[in-house]
Amino acid sequence: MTEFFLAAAGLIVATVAAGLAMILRGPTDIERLMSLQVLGTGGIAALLLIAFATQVPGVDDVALGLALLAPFAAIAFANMLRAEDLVSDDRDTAS
Amino acid sequence: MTTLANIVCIACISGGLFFFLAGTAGLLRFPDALSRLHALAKADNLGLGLVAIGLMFRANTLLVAMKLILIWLLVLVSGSLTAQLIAARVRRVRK
Amino acid sequence: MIASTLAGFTGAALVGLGLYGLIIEPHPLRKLLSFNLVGSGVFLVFGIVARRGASGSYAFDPVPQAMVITGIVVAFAASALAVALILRLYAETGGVSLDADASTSASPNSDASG
Amino acid sequence: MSILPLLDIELAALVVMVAFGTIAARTLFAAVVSYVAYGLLLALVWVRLFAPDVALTEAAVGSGVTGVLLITAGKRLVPLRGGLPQAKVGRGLKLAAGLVAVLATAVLSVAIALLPDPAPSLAPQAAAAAAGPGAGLGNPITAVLISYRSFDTMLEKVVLILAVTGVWSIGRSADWGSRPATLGKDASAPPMALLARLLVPLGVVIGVHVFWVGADEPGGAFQSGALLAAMWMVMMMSGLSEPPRIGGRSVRLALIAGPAVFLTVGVAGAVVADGFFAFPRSFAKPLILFVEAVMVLSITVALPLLVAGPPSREAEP
Repeated sequence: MTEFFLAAAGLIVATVAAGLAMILRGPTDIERLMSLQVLGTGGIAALLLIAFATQVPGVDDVALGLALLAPFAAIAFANMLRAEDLVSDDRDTAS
Repeated sequence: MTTLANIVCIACISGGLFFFLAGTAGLLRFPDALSRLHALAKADNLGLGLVAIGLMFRANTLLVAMKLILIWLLVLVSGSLTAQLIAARVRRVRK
Repeated sequence: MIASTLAGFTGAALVGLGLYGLIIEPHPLRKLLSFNLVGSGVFLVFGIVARRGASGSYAFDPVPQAMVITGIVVAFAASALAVALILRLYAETGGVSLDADASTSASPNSDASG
Repeated sequence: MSILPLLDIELAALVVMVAFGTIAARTLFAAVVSYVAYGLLLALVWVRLFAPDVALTEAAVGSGVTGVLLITAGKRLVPLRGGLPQAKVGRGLKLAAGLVAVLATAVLSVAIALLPDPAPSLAPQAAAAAAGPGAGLGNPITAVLISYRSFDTMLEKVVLILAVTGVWSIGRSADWGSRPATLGKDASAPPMALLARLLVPLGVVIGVHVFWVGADEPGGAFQSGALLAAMWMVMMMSGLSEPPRIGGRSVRLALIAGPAVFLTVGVAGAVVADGFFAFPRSFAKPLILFVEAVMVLSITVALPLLVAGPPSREAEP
């Protein structure tokens, strides 16, 4: 069972990390925000799985903290998106 | 009884894994921002939810089980509302 | 023990990456980001010292671990101060570089003309 | 053959890749998003090092609040877009920088490989300390923070206060006493306000819970203060609240309350009992929790003030 949890955690991390390719690729900041959000959710899932497998105590509170912080960062970034016009990278680097 | 619980646990976590995979694949492959948002919601809601339900079978105390549910609810609420924020932003850009 | 040594090497790699970014990034906020990478790399190296110090009933040596927590908070305080300095520099000179030539060429006036 | 080493290698590789992404990203926004992702992955590594306390601090302060600080600063630098120092980085400098980086990594790696075995450890002393003045706390880290390094903990709070003082002093003299610039410029979106209204009450409960269990389990004053600070910043960013006027007496009082109470209690121990922070064991736990609770208040106020920045007259309506 422990091995299954660890394998599942590894797969989830690998999956959501693949989504991180969007941070570099874009094309716009909206995609970057989305890939961060899926990493946040996957990170919580992986954290819980690892904690249950390796018996680290008190990780449920860490996961609670992460669940609170994911929208915290998202609000800040979404705020940033409304503050300035959504620029695609091309305009940004051309300037 | 424990074997049954184990089987349900493994089934739930595998299901969660599937939704993380599907969500990230959609995020990377779907053509426009709103469809990507739709894919992202699958990973947020079902992926983490199934993992949390699966882990509840292994929770030692009721408190830990309640925290797992709370984590899921937090991600559910914040995920849907940040999706709303992002979608509103996407619509504005399109106009 | 392998896990902790691996994390130590990760920390070493992060210090290297951060140093590189710190030197070549022109944007001051991104320099700051790179600096934070160096910091977290150092914390990671320190963290494995804590993990290796596991003894008795503890899975880690609590003293370095407690210092890492302090370090993270102090690093944040330093970053906040640096951000405030950068923003004031921008408000005063219209640029964000300490290099005299660079800051004049980056001032809003010359920017509008060129 | 366990799967665990594979997971460790995967995490380590990902952390380094995302750190690289932070440096290679084309825009500031992408770099900061990478950095927040990096902090999250690093928190997973910390959990693997059996350091959930550090994991939570890293996720909250190291990645979350620092990310918001930098993205807010980026927003305030927006007029600069296009006016950035465009000094082209020459190939020679890149090569030299790369060399320095590789050298630093190599030296550190060698040092890590040569770490003494068995490792020196302060754990036994810490256990003794946990049985000493910091007694009554089951979490060894909290015990260390509160008693073994009591001065250091206090001085670290002083560092936060010094940073706040520094940030305030950087503002224009004419702006003294006004509010810092707002964090949520056009945050009138109904979903954001709803999110803040749902999130903040839950977050406060979780923050207090993390503080309460911190005595015996992972958690504690730093982590709790960081979570509560994040909740206050959520309110500021969604327009439900504004950064406070920096001249306000209550703000300043909340800032210094932590170290002040800490010192008072410590000195009282020297006067009443037989040494700094020496108290009867039955007294220890409630007293320490009281001091830590005030510390939480100070941290909760200090972090958002650091992010909000110096006072600015433009923030006045």
